Amino acid sequence: AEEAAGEQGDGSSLTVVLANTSCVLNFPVYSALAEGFFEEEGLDLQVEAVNGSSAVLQAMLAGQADFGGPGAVPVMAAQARGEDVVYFMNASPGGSFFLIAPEDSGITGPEDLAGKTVGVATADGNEVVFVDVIMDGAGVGEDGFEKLTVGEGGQAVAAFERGDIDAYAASSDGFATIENAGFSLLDITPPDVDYMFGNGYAAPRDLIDSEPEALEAFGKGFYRAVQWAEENPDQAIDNCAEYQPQEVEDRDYATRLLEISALTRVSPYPEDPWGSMRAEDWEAMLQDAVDAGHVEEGQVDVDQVYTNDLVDGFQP
Amino acid sequence: MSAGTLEGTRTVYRIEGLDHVFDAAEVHALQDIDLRILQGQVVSFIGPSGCGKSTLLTIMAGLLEPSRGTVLLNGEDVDGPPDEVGIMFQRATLLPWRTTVENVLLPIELRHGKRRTKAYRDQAEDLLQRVGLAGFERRYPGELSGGMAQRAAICRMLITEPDVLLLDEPFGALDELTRERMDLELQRIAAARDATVVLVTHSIPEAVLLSDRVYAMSARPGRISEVIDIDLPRPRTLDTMALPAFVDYTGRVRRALDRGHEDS
Amino acid sequence: MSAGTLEGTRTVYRIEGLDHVFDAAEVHALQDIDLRILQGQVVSFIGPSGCGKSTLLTIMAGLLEPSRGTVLLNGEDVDGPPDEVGIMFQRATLLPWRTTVENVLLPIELRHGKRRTKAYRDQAEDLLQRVGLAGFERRYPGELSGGMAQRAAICRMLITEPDVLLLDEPFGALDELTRERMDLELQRIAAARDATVVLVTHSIPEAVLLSDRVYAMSARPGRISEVIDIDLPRPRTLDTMALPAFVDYTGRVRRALDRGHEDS
Amino acid sequence: MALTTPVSGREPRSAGGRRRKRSGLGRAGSFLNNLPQPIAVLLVVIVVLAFWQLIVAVGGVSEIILPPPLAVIEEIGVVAVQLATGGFLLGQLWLTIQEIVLGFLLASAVGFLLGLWIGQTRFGQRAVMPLFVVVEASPKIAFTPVFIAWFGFGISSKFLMAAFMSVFPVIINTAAGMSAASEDEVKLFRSMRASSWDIFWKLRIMRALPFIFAGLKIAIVSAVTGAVAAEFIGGGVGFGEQVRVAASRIALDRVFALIFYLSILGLILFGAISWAQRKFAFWDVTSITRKKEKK
Amino acid sequence: MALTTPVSGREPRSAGGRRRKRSGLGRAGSFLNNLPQPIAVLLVVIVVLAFWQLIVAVGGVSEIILPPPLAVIEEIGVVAVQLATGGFLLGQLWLTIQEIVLGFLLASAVGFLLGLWIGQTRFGQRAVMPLFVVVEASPKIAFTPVFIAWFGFGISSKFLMAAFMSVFPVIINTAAGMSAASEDEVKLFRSMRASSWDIFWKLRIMRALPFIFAGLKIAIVSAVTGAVAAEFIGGGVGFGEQVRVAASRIALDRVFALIFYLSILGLILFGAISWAQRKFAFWDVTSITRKKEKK
Ligand SMILES: Nc1ncnc2c1ncn2[C@@H]1O[C@H](COP(=O)(O)OP(=O)(O)OP(=O)(O)O)[C@@H](O)[C@H]1O
Ligand SMILES: Nc1ncnc2c1ncn2[C@@H]1O[C@H](COP(=O)(O)OP(=O)(O)OP(=O)(O)O)[C@@H](O)[C@H]1O
Ligand SMILES: [Mg+2]
Ligand SMILES: [Mg+2]
Repeated sequence: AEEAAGEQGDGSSLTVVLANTSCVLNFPVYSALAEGFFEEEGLDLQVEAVNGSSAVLQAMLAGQADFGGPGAVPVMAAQARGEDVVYFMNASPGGSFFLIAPEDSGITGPEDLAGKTVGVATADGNEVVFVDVIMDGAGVGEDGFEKLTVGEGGQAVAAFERGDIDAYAASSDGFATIENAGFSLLDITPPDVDYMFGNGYAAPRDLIDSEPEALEAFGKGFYRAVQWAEENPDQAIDNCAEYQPQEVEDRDYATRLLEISALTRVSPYPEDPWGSMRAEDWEAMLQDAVDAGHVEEGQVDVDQVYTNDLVDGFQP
Repeated sequence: MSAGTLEGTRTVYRIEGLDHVFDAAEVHALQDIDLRILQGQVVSFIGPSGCGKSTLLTIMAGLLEPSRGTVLLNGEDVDGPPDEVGIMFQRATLLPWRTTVENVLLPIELRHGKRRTKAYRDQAEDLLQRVGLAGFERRYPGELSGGMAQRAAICRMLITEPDVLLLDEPFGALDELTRERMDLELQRIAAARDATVVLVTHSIPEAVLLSDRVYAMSARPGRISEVIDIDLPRPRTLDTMALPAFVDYTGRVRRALDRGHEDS
Repeated sequence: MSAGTLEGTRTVYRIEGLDHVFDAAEVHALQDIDLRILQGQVVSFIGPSGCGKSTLLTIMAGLLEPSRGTVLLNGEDVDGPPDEVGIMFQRATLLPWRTTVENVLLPIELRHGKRRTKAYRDQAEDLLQRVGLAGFERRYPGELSGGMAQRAAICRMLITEPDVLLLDEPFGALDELTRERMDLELQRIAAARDATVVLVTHSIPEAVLLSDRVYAMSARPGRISEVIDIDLPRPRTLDTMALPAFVDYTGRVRRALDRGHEDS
Repeated sequence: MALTTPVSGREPRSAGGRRRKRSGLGRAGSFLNNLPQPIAVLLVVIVVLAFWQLIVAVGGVSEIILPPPLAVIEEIGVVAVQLATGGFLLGQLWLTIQEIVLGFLLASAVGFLLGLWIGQTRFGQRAVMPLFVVVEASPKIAFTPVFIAWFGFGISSKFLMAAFMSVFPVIINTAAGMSAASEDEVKLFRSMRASSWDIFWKLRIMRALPFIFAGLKIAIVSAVTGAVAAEFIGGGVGFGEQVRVAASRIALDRVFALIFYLSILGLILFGAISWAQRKFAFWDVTSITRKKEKK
Repeated sequence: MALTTPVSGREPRSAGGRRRKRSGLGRAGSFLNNLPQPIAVLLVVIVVLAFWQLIVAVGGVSEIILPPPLAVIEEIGVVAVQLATGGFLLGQLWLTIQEIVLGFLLASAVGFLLGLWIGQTRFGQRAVMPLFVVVEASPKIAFTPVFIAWFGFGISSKFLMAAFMSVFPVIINTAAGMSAASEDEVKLFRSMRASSWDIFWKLRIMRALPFIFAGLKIAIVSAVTGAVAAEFIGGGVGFGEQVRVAASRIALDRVFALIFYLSILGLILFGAISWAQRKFAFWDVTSITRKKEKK
């Protein structure tokens, strides 16, 4: 393991583990690497990728990586199990999910979904909370619509094709994928779910205490890459060609994926500094997690689960 | 059906110009075999080990196609195991998952199906008793001695009452007394049904005691070297063995066998 | 090592009060067997099929533990296959993945390892030739006839030059001439090495020709019913069989066997 | 240890025969071998748990990676209560059981027939077998969407996936078993003018049974994982989905507890096959065993 | 059809013997059986492709769920170019090959040893076997993160997963093979004072070979899917990850093309095992075949 990485030299060598293996979705990391932003900030970064937040946390806690990019709920779950993992950077304040419906279906908002079927990837994942909150906000109660677990990507397409679902709670790649499959989609996500921000980065508290500069360097490089990519989207995609050439082989798909993932970084609170989080959002998400049974009441203290201490260091 | 006749009897087997070579091993197992076996006859093949006796029987049973020559059974080409023939192999080959009596009933079950097999059970037990296996009906083959397995295999062949019996050293694993008893039993059964018997044996007295004709074979390539007709009164008994003619015949067969050995 | 002596010779096997019951089948296979076999002796067991001959040999070979009684070999308890014993079973059991000569060399390979086995190859081929299997060294067992397989099995036993030979119907699948030849060969080999031979046979002449002593057995339960000492000059030849004493002995053995049959 | 204490089916008649020079290991082996089964199993379980606890304690492994045995046992209890009270989980388990059983039955039937074909014909061996290998070597999980597109989100698509994922061992083993009958035996049957049908059912199949059962044992266990994997990916229903949910919230003790029940299910089904094997291929197991059973 | 034209290893000596009453089906079978292998394989491929095209055309299945054969063949060409020019995919394929081979070797070795233990001891059969069944019946894929947590992101975690997922068939089949030697044969060896070691190596193993090879054939193919699945879930490297990436953008023609290469890889490895089987267990296949080979 990269144990040595964290302790070496001037404390600027770390391994990060990403929660999915898509290069485009993680373009800030890969572009910052390619453009040398991390290096300039004095950070020698190793990048690894696995599938899913649990695997990220497991890899981190086993010492295979120093920090990583899990979702907020799994981090709360980890804390509930006594692991002191702390969220230190919000990388997708706009949230990770989109409620989408085919453009020609006539569905233009969650209200139209009364009596219809909404597809979700898993029976008990965060999308379920996401859908429930939206439908609640639209005045359609739990009994007013059906939820069907269909899985991801191809299965969602199959579900649309079979007419089994009318709308789908998609992740950004799911969104792009279904579009890429020839469906014109409408994003009908209402603002009710603004508090549900998407994946960011978390680290064991020890690391945050011992190497704040390195993590700040990471955030800074990351943010620089985000801004850089807005000007140079093509190059961001080119950078990915090196890591994951297949993903960007279909240029339209990659471009669309980049566009959609940009949406996840549109913060509902433009006034807040980049990378920061709000306590009330955490509270709301904690409440959802408790309601869903992911953690038990009182197991997690919102003050402990995240920190904005490093946020200043992220700003250019 | 051109049933040939000789001395007024039907020809059962007619073999002409039969040759067999095991291709892969390039063993010339049989050469120029010509013979004719009549209805109700008992003939024996005797000859050195490896001279092709089992191969010949296998061909006669329609289990192996000869390289050359014709094998006619009741005037018809043998090109598969014929209905009227029962064969007993040199190795008993009982199925380990069937009891002794179930092994004996196997050919019945194969012919008439499981249901109708039950009707033959008494007959099978009767046969087993006649060969001295009473009480072993429900034993599995692993619990039988070598000779017992062989006797069970004989019962298995007899249960279908075939017209032609092909026997490859049926009594090889039996002691002389049991063997003689079995010989007489075989003669009785064959005579009662006017069955034709073709016997491979290593015992000269057995060959003489049972046969109307003894074919002595020699090896490499296996061929018939001598034919000895045994003209002894029937039914033959153990007393037959005391006749001077019997002793004379055994001497002749022995000498023929001797010559077969020298040839090879 | 309490080597008993009788007429100045060492006792090789001493069996006392031996009983064997196959538990599961509840077959009383052997009862009250007592015997003593001397160094260099040839003894035969003869008896009806199923009387326990194979079982007795298996026990003597240390492959089966008797239900009761003691079996001493050279004064020591037999509780596993002893080094000095070679056994040949009723069924040849050649391994299909080894050529004939490789099958013969198996015991050597098991003793001395593969490397040193090469040195025995000539010896193995020599043995095969002596039993008439020259030219079949590289054939696989499936290509051998029944008698050929049996002869190969004999070679396999002889290759280790054991002091004590246990033979279960070694020549059952051979014709009489080959058999007699093999009998004499066996006598020669045993005499040359002063080896002790225990033979199960169904052939009365063979028993008389080879043995110093014949044990006649009767069945159910298997026991020794008679002991016949054969006092014929050695070495015995085919001419021995013409001696009046020989004919007399065969008569005695036959009658003993007869009684064994009646008993059971 | 293994080598000195064989209990396989065809040991010579020396059951209980004493032999010289038994090694110490051999003795230990025979001690273990003579334990009554419940105690032997218990022993293994205890050893495994102890080892597991040791890893957790000494290795300082996070609960999120390997939960301590006690926590898992506790969760097993919690799940047991839910199952016993007929809760949500019971319904999910029932779905999964249906998928497994249907999938296994289908795989057995199809695999058996294909195995026969492949084992008995040159065409099957040389032309069809490669096709199956190609299909089998593909990541079958990737076909889940196709199954779903065709068979919907219900249990059909899942049990078909389970069958798809467990059919191969049955094919391979059945095919291998087709050449287990000896030349002598086939000759015997042919001499009795047995139909191909009879040679097949009364000889080849009997001789192939040890192979077929080995295949079925692998298949039943693959059917469990196949059904669960299909639920994993194919979404929505069954115990597999529950495992996924628990994993997604890093409740590893729950994951292990659920897996425990799936495994027990697998074990029971496996036991059923083993039982059938002892019943139908009795002649293949130790004659000792058979005889004991008789009494 | 299958039943009337057996080609199995132990047919009686009547190679080529004419038999009466051969059914029409039998004739068709023998026609197929006598085709040269390349033509037979081609025939199967054509039938499969035609059937596939038919489904796509008639069934109106979306291209996203089942791409038309032609599109896949085109993609196979595209991938071939990438592989041939030593592109990115080649490196990924090489990684996957390493994982498969290492995983298979490990599974063979471990599975063989465990199979011996289980096949030869009562303790193994009754107490250890259940444990393996329990582990095997669990959704092994769920352990991928644990493997990564312990063995890192490199190929170690993946090849260990591949081994983990393919070890069971080897265990089961080896164990089943341990009772394949006959009583007579064991008695023979014991009479020759063969050591347990020799009885084992020169008899039991030889008789077990048909079983073991059947197990290895299943295992090599499982190793392919195991490695790919581990890459699927465990992320980051290898051909499996590429399949996932392609699948995630629903480039199904690409997915099928990649799977095609994985399958061909599986087929080659399977062929290697079959070759080894013919070499080391030659006595189990038709003597005809053996003899032909001799010439
Ligand atoms: N494994 C076994 N289980 C049960 N009974 C057995 C077993 N082996 C042999 N027997 C029985 O023991 C008795 C003696 O058998 P054995 O094989 O010793 O006879 P044998 O004298 O060698 O006969 P043969 O001359 O026919 O070979 C027989 O009644 C047989 O049924
Ligand atoms: N399948 C085979 N392949 C090659 N050669 C064979 C085959 N079967 C038999 N042979 C050879 O054919 C010859 C005759 O064999 P066969 O079995 O007919 O002899 P046999 O007269 O029955 O001998 P025995 O009295 O020893 O049983 C032998 O040389 C043998 O090696
Ligand atoms: Mg013969
Ligand atoms: Mg015997």
